[in-house]
Amino acid sequence: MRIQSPGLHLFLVILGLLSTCQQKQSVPQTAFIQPNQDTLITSGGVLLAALNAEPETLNPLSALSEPARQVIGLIFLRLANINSDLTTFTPSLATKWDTLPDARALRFHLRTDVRWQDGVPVTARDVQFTFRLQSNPAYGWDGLPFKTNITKVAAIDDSTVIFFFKHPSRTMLMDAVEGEILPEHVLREMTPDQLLAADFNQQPVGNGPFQLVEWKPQQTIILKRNPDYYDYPRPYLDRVIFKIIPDNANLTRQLLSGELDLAENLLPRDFERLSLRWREGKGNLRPVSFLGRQYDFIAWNLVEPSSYRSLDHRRTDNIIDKLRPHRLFGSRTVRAALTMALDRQRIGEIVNGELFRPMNGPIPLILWAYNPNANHIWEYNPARARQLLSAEGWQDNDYDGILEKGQIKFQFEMLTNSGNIRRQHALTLIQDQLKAIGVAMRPRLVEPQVLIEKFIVPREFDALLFGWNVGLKMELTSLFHSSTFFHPFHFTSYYSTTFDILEDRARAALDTRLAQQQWDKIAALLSEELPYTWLYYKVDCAAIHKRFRNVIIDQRGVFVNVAEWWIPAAERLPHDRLFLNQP
Amino acid sequence: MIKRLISRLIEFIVVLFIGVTIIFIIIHLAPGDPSLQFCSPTAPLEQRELLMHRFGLDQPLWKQYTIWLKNAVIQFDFGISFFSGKQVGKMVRQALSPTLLLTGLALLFGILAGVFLGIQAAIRQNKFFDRFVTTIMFAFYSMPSFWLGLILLQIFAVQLNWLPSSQLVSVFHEQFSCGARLWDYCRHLILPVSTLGLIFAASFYRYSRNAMLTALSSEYILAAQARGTPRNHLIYRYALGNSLLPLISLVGTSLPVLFSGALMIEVVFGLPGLGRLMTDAVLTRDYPVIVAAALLSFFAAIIGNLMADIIYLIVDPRLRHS
Amino acid sequence: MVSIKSNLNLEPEMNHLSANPILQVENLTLGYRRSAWFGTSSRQQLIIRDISFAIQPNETVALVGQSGVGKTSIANSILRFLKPWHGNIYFLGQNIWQIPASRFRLIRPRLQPIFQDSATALNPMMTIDQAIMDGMKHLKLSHAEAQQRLNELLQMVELEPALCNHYPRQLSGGQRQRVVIARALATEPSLLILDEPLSALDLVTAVQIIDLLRSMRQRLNLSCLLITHDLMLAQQLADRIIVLKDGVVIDSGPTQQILTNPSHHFTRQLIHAAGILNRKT
Amino acid sequence: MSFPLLQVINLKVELIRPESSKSLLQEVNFELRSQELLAVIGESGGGKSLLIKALLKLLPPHFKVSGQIIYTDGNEQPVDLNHLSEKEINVYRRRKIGVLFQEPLSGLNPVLSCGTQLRDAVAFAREVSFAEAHEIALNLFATVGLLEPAAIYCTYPHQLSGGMAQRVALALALAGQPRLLLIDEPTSALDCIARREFMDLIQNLRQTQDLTVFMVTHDFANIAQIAAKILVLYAGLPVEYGDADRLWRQPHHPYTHLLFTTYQTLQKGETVAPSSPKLSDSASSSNGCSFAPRCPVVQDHCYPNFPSYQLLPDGTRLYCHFPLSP
Repeated sequence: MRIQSPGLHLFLVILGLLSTCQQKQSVPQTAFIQPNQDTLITSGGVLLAALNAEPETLNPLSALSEPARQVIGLIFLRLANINSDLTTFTPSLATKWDTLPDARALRFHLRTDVRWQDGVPVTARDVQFTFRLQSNPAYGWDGLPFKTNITKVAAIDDSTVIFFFKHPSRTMLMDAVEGEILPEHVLREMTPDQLLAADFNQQPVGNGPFQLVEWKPQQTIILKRNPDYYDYPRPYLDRVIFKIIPDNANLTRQLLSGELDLAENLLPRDFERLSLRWREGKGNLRPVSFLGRQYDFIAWNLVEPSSYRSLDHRRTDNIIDKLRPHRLFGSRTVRAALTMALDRQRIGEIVNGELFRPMNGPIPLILWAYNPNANHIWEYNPARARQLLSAEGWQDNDYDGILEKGQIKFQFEMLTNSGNIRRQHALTLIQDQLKAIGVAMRPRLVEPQVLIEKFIVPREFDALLFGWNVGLKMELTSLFHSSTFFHPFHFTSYYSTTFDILEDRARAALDTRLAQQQWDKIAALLSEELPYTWLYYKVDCAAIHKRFRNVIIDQRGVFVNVAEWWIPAAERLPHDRLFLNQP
Repeated sequence: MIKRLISRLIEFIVVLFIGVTIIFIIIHLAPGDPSLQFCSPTAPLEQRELLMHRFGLDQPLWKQYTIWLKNAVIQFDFGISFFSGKQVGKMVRQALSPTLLLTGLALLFGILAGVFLGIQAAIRQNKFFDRFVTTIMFAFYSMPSFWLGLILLQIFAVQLNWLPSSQLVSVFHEQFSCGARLWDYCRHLILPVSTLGLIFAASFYRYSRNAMLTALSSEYILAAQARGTPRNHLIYRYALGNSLLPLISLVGTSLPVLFSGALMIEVVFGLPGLGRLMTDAVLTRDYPVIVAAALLSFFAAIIGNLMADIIYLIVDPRLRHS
Repeated sequence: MVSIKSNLNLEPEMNHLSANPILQVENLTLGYRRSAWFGTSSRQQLIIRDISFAIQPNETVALVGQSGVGKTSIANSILRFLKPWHGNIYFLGQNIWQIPASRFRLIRPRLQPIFQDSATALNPMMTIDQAIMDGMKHLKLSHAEAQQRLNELLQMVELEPALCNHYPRQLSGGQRQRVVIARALATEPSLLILDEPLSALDLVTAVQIIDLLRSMRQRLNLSCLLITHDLMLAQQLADRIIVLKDGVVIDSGPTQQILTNPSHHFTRQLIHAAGILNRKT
Repeated sequence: MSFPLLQVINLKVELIRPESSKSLLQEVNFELRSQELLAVIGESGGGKSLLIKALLKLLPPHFKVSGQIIYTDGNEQPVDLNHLSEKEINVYRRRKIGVLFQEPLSGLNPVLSCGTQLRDAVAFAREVSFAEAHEIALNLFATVGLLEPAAIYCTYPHQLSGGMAQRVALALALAGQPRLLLIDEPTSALDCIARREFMDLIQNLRQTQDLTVFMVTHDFANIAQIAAKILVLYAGLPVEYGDADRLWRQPHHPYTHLLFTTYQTLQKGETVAPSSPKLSDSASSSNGCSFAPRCPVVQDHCYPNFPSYQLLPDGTRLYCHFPLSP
C-alpha cells in the first residue's frame, strides 16, 4: 500500500464466462477519445507526463504503486489487454485464445515476432516462468489472488501455452492474463532475496512499445520508443518523459507554463479553472474527466470493540454469538437514520466540485454488475431520521442538544486518515449534519499507518470515513463474507448468512444473467442493511495537450493506448523535433 | 591547545555514539509496520513474516541495534531501501549532490550578501540605507521559505515565464550543447538558490550587522580612531575581523542546514535532493533511508560544531593561548 | 538606633560562640589545578601558602597586597567557591569545607560578600526594593515586617525611600554600592567580606561609603574581612592588617603598629605608594 | 620657553535629543602650556572623560560640541581642532595628540598581537614601512618601560597584566610622537605600587619626549607633586582652575576644599570628621549652582542663580558666589 493512494486496493472478481452483459445500464462515464480524423499519421514527438510519486521499482513483480504500474504498462506487455467495458479483452502478446473442452483450461497462441529489448525472442517459456514467480508468495507479487484458481501453466511449444484451473469460472481469462510477462533469461537464477535488490528493478528488460533510457531519481523517467516493437510503425512518439511531481501546486504550475503535456488527479478547483479556459478557447490543455477507481464511504462498526478484542481468531464457529452488537450502530434503524441525516449530494459537491457521482450501494459504478436500480436509496430527510431515532428510544431528555437513551449519550468518534484534505473536509460536514439531528460526532484524524494498525485491524473504532480503490474483478468477499471474518478489510464485522449465500452463488454463476440477478439482490440487501453509508464515487480528471491525436482516456487510466498516440507534423512543438532522427 | 582539541574529539565521539543510539531508538519506536511496504495488506501473513525475516526485523531490538551499529556506523553500509530495494548509500549519494549544490550555493550567497549588507548597514546605522535594508531583511527573515519560493515562482516562472519552475535540469538536458547545459543548470538553480539564499542572507545580515555595531562601538575601535587610524582600516581590519569571529560558529552550526534545511525548497521546486528523499522515506517507513539521512544530518551537525570550535581555536588568540 | 531582630533559627551551638572567633582560617593553602583528559600532565599553580588568621567578633581585619597576590582567592575559599588544598576554615565554629552543602546553605546568609563592581553585582532586571527584599527571603518575614525592615535598611545606608522602585542603572555608583551594602545587611550577616569595595568610586563617594561602613560596624556588631591594595583604606577601617606578598604573610599586626612600624620593607613601599603621611615621621 | 600648546575657549558639549538637549559640559576654558601637566579632577560622571573625547572630536554625532580648541605647535599657525573635518583632524590624532583611555585592556584589539597593533599605528602615523615600524615599535615598548620588547611584541592583549596593558596602551598613544598626551584616569585599575610606577614613568616621559600632558585623575597622592595646573570639574562646570600649588595650599571653591581636606584627613590616617557635610547624591538643581545641595557654605542666593565667574589676580578662574576667602 502506498501513502499516495489512501484507499486500499480492492480486487473485485467478475464471475462467469466471457460474455457481454445484456442488462448492463449505460454507465455514466465520461471517457475521452480524441478521434483519428487525419488520414496521414506521422511519427515523432514527445509526451511530457506527470507522475505524482517516484516509482519504487520498474519490476512488474514487485511494483505496488500506481505510478510504477503506469510506467511498467508502457515497457512490458501482457497476454491481452482489457477493453473499456472491463469485461472483454484485446489481443496483445497472445493473438488468440480458446477454452479447452473440459472448461478448466485456457490455451493461448502467442506472437512469434516479439523480442525482449536485448534481442531474445519472447516465448511461451517466459509465460510459464512468469506464472512460477507470480504464484510463489516469497516474491511478494500483490496480484497473487488472481492466480489462486490456476493450478499449472504449461508451455506446449514456443508459441503455445495452456493455463489449467481448479474449477471453471467466469474470470478464467482475467485471471490468466493478469500481470505483465517477465523475461525468463534475465531472471531465471534469481532468488527472492536477489530479486529484491536486482538491477532489473531499475533497468528493466521489457518487450513493450517503449523502453527505459534513463531514470533520474525524484526527477524524470525517460522512455524512448522500442525500435523492435512488433507492431510497426507504432509507437509513433519518440519519447515519453515522466516527470515526478509530488506537489500539487507545482503540477498545476508546470501544466500552465507548458512544461507538461499530461497530468491527472488535478484538484477540483484547478480542473474547473482549466475547463473554463478551454471553453473560452484559451490554452492548449484539453480537460478530460472520466469515472475513476475510487469511492469514499462511512463504515459503521457493527459490534462492540471490546467483544471483538476478546474473540479467539483461530475459531471461526459461532462467531456472531460471541459478539455484542455495537451500542449505537448495532441497530439497522440507527444506521438508516444516520444515513438519512446526511445530505450526501451536498457533501459530494462541496468536497469534489463536479468530480463525483452519488453512490448508494456496494457495487462500483464502473463494473459490469452495477445496476443503479438495484440499490435502496435513502433520501436526505433529517426529520424522518429523528423520528426513527426517537422510535428507537433516542431522545433528548435533558435538552443539551444531544440524544440519549437511558444513560447512553448518542456520541461517538469518527476516524479518518490524515493527509487527505478532501476527507477531512467531508468529516466536518458530516459532523455538522449529524449535530442537526442531535448526534454528537467527534472527528479524529489519524496517521494512515497508525490508523490501519491500531484502529482498523483490531477494529477499535466506532465509525470510519474511508475509501476503496476499485479492482476490476467483481467480488465483495473480503469486505462482507463471513468466511473472511478476520480479514483486515472486514472491519465492520458484518455477518449475514443471506449475504454469504447470495455472494457464493453470484461468484459461482457461470451465466452472466444469473450472476447479475444475484449481484442485484446483494446490492439491495447491503444498501438496506447499511454496513457502510456510501458517500460518493469519484470522477477522475486529467488534462492533455491538444496536439495529441488518437488518445483514449477512460476508467482504465490515461496511458491505455499511448503506443497509438501521434502528433500532426504541423502542430509539433520545438521539443517534439529534438529526437526526430534518433533511434 | 592540542589537549583542548583532544578533549573536544573525545566529546565528539561520545556525542556521536549517544546521538546514533537515539536515532535508532526513535525510528524503531515509531508506529507503522515496514513489511507493509513490500506487499499489499491482503498478502498472507507468511509472506510478511518472510520479509520481516529477510530484513532482520524479527530479531530482538538490541540485536538489530548491534548489527546496525556494525554495518551503518562502522562500515557505512546502510543496507537496501525497504521501498525500492536500492542501495541506500547510493540513493543518499545521488540525492546529496543536488542538495549540496543548492544549499552550498545558497549558503555562499547568503553569507556574502548578508555579511556585506550587514557591514554596510552597520556603518550607516540609522541612515536610510540601514533602515531600508533592515526592513527588507527582516521581511525575508520572518518569511517561511516555501512561501517566498512560491512568490518567486509565481512571478518569475508563471507570470513572466522567464525561468523554469522545477527540477534541476530540463528534460531535454542531454540534447543540449555543453554551454547550453551549463546555462540550463543555472536557469534551474536561480530561483531555488535565491529563495534559500535570501533567507540565509537575512539571518547572516542580522547577525553581522549586530556584531559589526558592537565591534564599532567597542573601546579599542575608539582608541584606534583616536590614533587617527584611517576609516577603511578601522572598519575592515579592526571591526570586521572581530565581528566575523562569532560568524564562524554560526556557519558551523548551520552546516546541518546544508543537508536538511532545503527540505521545503526541494519540495516546492521539485528538486531531487536529500530533503525530499527523507520526507518520502518518512512517509513510507523506509527505515534504512531515514536512518542514513538522519545520521548524515547528525554528522553534519556535530562535525560543523567541531569544525567551528577548531577554527575558533586557531583564529582566536584568546583561546589559542589559554 | 535601629533594632534588627533575628528570625534565623540557628542551632544553639552557633549562638553561644560569641567568645570564639567569627572566622578562623588555619593553615590555608590555595591553588589552581588545571586537569586534562585522561591523565595527560596537569598543571598546578600555588597561590596562597599556609596562611592562618582569625577574626574576632566586632573586629575588622584587612588583607593587603598587590593585585594578583591571591587575596580574592582567599575570599572565594571562605565563600566555599574555591576548595583549599590544605587547611581549615571555621565560620561560626563550623568547618565550612567539612560540613555538607545543605548545612552550609543554612549559615551562608550570615556570610556576605561585597565586591568592587556594584554595577554587575545587582540584577539589572530587579528594582532596588526587590533586590534588598531578595536578601531577606530566608528570614521568612511577613510582608509588613519585610517592608518595615526594608525601610530601616534604606535609612541605615542613607538611601532615599523614593529610590525604591528604581533600577540599578538609574543610580549613581555610590548609590549602587549602598544598595549592595543594604542587601548584604538584610540577611543579618555575622561577617562581611569587603573585596575592594571602593575602587570603582571617586574619592568623595568613597569617603561617604567608608563612613557608612564604619557606622554599620559599630551599630550592628559586624565583623569584616577587608580585602584591598590600598593601605589608606585599611587604615580607615581595619583593626588589624595582614600584608601578603607572593602567597605568604610578610607582615601582620594592629593597624597602628603596621603603619608606624612596618617590619618588612614591602610594607613600607605600600605605605609610601598610598601616600600616607606618617604622623610619627 | 613655554607657549600655550592647547587653548580651550568656551567649550560646550550638549547632548542633542529629538525632544530636548542637555548640557553636559559648559564654560570650559583652560590653556595648556608646553611641557606642563594639567590635572583634571572631579567626581565620576562630572564630564572628565567627555572632555577628552570632545578635544579629539571623538564624540558621536548626537553630541554637539561648540567653542574653540586651539592647538598651536611651535611656529605653525594655530588651528581650531573643533572646526576641522574628519580627515584633517585625523592628521592631528595621528601625529600631534596621543590619547590613553581609562581601561587599557579594552582599548586594545583582542585579536591582534600588541606588536602588530603598535606596528600598524606607527606605520600609519609616521608613514614608514612596516619593517621600520617594527623597529620603532620595539623601541617604543622599551621606552614605556616594558622589559622584553620582543616578547611583548608577540603577546596578545589578554595575556597582559593590568600594568603591562597600561604600558602597551601608552606605547600606542606615543606611536605618532605626539606633542600632547591626553590621559584618562590612568591608575584606577592599578594597585598603589603600580600607580606610583606609572606616574613616575609619565614624569620621565615628559622630560625625555618633550611631552605635554592633560590628565584626568582622582589620584591625589600623585598629582600634588607633578601637576602644574589643576582643573576641578563639577557637574560639567570647571568650578576652579588654577595653579596646582596654590590650589593645593588654599582652595577657593568649597568643592575643591572639600576634596582636598577629605584627602588630607585620610592621608593623615585620621577618621573623617563626623562633622563632614551630609552629602547627598540627589540631582542638582536646574539653574542654580549644581554644588549648592552639597555645599557646606551654601546660602539662599546659590540656588536660583548660576554661579558667578571670577578671575582672581593669580590667574585662577572660579565659578562660585561665595568663594572661601584666602
